[in-house]
Amino acid sequence: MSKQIYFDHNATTPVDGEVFQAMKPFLTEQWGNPSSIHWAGRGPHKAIDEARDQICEFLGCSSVELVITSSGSEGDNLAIKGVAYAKKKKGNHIITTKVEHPAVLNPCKFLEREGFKVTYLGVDKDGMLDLDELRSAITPETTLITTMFANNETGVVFPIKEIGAIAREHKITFHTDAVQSAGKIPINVADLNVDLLSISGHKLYGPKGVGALFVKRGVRIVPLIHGGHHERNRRGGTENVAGIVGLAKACEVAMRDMAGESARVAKLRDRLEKGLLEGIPALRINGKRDSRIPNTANVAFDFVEGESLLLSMDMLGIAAASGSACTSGSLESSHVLNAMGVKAELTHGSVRFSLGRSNTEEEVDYLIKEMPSIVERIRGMSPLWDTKAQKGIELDFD
Amino acid sequence: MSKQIYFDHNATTPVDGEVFQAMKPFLTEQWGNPSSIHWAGRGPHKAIDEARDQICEFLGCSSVELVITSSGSEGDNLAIKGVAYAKKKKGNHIITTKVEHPAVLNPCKFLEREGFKVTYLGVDKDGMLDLDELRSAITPETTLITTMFANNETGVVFPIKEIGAIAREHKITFHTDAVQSAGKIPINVADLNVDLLSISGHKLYGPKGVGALFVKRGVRIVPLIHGGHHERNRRGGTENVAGIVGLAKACEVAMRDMAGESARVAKLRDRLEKGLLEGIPALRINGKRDSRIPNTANVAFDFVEGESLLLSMDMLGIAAASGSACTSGSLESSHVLNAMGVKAELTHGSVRFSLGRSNTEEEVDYLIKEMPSIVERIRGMSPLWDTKAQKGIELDFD
Amino acid sequence: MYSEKVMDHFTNPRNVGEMDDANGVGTVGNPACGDIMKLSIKVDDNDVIKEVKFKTFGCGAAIATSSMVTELVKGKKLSEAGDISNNTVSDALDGLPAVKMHCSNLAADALQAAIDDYKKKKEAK
Amino acid sequence: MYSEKVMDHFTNPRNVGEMDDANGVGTVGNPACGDIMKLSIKVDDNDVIKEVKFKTFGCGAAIATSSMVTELVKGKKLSEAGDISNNTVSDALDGLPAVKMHCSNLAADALQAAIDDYKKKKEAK
Ligand SMILES: Cc1ncc(COP(=O)(O)O)c(C=O)c1O
Ligand SMILES: Cc1ncc(COP(=O)(O)O)c(C=O)c1O
Repeated sequence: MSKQIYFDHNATTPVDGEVFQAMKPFLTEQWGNPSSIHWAGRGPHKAIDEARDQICEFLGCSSVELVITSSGSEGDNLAIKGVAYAKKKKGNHIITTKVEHPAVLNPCKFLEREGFKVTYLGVDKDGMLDLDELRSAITPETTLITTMFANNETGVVFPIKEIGAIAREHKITFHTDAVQSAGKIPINVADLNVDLLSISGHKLYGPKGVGALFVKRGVRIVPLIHGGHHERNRRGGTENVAGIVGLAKACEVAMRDMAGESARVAKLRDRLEKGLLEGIPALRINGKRDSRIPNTANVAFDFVEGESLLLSMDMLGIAAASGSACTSGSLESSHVLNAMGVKAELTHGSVRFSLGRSNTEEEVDYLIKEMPSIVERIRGMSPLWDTKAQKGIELDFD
Repeated sequence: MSKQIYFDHNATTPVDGEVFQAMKPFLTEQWGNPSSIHWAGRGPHKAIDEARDQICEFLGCSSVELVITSSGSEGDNLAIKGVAYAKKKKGNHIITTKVEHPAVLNPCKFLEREGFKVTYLGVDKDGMLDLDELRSAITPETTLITTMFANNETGVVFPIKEIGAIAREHKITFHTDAVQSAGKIPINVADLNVDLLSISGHKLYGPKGVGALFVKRGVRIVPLIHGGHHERNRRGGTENVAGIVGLAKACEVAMRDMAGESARVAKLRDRLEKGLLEGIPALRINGKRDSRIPNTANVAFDFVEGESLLLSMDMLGIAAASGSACTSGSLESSHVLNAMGVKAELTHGSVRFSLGRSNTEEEVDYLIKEMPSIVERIRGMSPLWDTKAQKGIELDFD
Repeated sequence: MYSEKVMDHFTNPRNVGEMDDANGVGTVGNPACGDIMKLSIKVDDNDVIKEVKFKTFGCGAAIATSSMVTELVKGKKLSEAGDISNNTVSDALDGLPAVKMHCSNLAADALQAAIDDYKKKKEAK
Repeated sequence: MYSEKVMDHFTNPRNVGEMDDANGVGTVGNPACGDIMKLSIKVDDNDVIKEVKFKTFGCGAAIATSSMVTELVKGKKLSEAGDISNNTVSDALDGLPAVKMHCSNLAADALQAAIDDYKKKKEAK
């Protein structure tokens, strides 16, 4: 395969060259345990102290408020179960949304099995939350609200600051899954009224296997991984030094480059959407267009199935995703698009293009040029598409 | 500092050069998400499939029985809480020992707060378990036995196969923390009567931030990290590809080199113990000498405090540990030595020498040469030591 | 993920389309699952399947199995064609990924539905 | 972990030992905590501490604080010496790690105990 065009940055990002260089010493000479008081521990110890400070600067918090995790999923689980258990005596009700990542939905479902009550708020056809609905879901038993910052499938950004204000007004702890916003739009916990916020290294050009959870001073969480005194007793286990250093470098690069890069990527994304809409009939954009992270376009190619599209694109070296990468192994249609009321046969034809640092205008133009014939070929095989009339067919079958 | 002699392999090990080389591609060009169906995902997907097979070969299990974790601590937590919750309806009693790592003890304490009952079995003065005591601790409510394979502080090896047989006889699930035995003595789950077994990458010349948990076919566990479909629904989160590949390579190297290396290291360890015992008065070896992993020597330097010793050794470039590295930031004396009935003022003077691949006879001889004067200097400052009589002083104070 | 044969049939699907003169049509699947197959057959007076066409909305596996079943069935007697199962199809494609075995492997079902349709129509005459 | 001053006092501790003619001795600490300090002072008739020695079982911080307190106190009047607190000692060492502040910083307490012992003996005379 000659061309390799990557439009799947929400699934994972390339490891930044600077990040790898920063990690390398800690996978070679500087392999010591940072808890060791002898020479082997000192370099790694200093390195993770500095790395923590860097990550805190990125988030806008102080270093006692940081818990290093192994992934976005772990951070979400630690936040949600951690707060639910810590506040069990105060109440047993949690509010979240139907469009969260499985790393939020599934801990919530687990807690339901353990006797907690969970409200899953719906979204409108643009994927947006209704704050009045949120307000009326609150009960005296509510101890935690967890809503994502930016949606991984559609890119839709929730009004975190406003949700946080509502939570604070009712003295409810507020967690947000910021895995998809970190590095794409500014996140500063001090401005956001959030109590907990999770990020993941590999979504912002850092390594896989590391993430971070901000836990506001005074917010108590029950650990997920009980063990040694690491992370101020909030997560046991020898620190993943190289991973932490890599995450810190990724945060540093993001802070340095984000403003310009986000504007550049937003322009490419808009060009991509415009080009596809102009070149292909029966096509829609999923998600509220004026409240999205800058890199994500969720495009509904009506009357075709997404995997067929992805396979055909892959043959040209174009990488994208249908639904979220995590669930692409499954056959369920997207719970996010379902919650937005997208018809089942159309959710399957929705493709997520998520752009990033490596992408160029040429790549976008190549996509715009190639997509129409790919879609035409697949639609041509579909019993749901009338090629002559260029529209859908209502089908009758058992 | 010129010399760097590392006698602290139980805290962490150097990353093997082959391991780093194996990981490198997955931190550079091969950064894709293994769940992606496009080109970027295929290399990483194949790599972790092969890596899993390698890790399974090391453990003697099949690939459906493997759950990748982020550390030994996570594996212990997943095993213990996972089984406790999965079998909650059958019973609420867990049996463990007083000498486990905090990554086992603290999940047990958490479960006690959640209403479970835990029996902590004691050990004798050699650190050994009494199997009759274990038998009589079993009740109809017992759902889980978790005892470590090799102790991180003393190296004492428990009779895992026998414990497993007892567990099996009573239809109790059996987990063992094999973090300190993996790579040092053969572990084959098929021979061991174990249902779950946890290991950690960085203790066997692999990277930090990755571990593995064997879960025997048919044993149900409730996940710790709920999320996507990863690890057969037993652990959500994008796979740490480089970490998994690194762990696999570490397993491969260990399998290849273990037999010869363990014999070599055991000889060095015995030389070290003999040399110290001959050169320094009032010195004892903690732990059953004929049932230990080959690399560990826990030496009680009576009437001195361990950190002073470590600092003095560090000035000569000799790295070792007092207590476990994880708790060396704390001032509590070793719970392991306490459980063995070692007097409090003596536990503080116990130093763990844990040997490994890099160590040579010259290094051991250097230690044997230097230790007597270090100990003499520290004892000379101690109000508990009579320098002239070369024995301890009973002290009277408030 | 997919075998070479699957990719071949996905890339160059055989017998795509519909027939104006089909005498048996079967449509199976479920839009919520993301797989719909429509199989049209033309059976001659000797109960031989002379022509077969498919249209499929679905993933790579769905398209490949559809294409494969048309190849397997062409020129076969109805009685032989009736023996073709979903397993026959996936075997002919050198296997399918485990997650695809149940949902996206409906081609033999579509064939069965088309044969049933043909028989029903014939009886009705 | 430790400041240079701590390491200096640990490596080259001042005034280690005991005195046959001490007229005040204080021993504080707890073997379970791993820190025991024994401080001996010789006070002259003008209430000036003429000599001071320590023996300490403990970590680097414990030894360094013991050593430092002997330096701080030597030649001081008892009244001045009584003002020396554990904080005075750790400040003089450019600080101690947080975990060491409480447990291993007993030197001023040992001094206080030695002064009390001296006073008690004097009264008893
Ligand atoms: C026996 C034992 N179990 C568990 C652990 C925890 O391993 P990790 O640091 O990889 O979480 C350790 C290491 O500190 C150990 O020695
Ligand atoms: C919104 C969101 N939350 C959580 C996660 C989980 O992150 P990780 O794969 O690092 O566990 C992802 C990524 O898949 C995500 O997009």
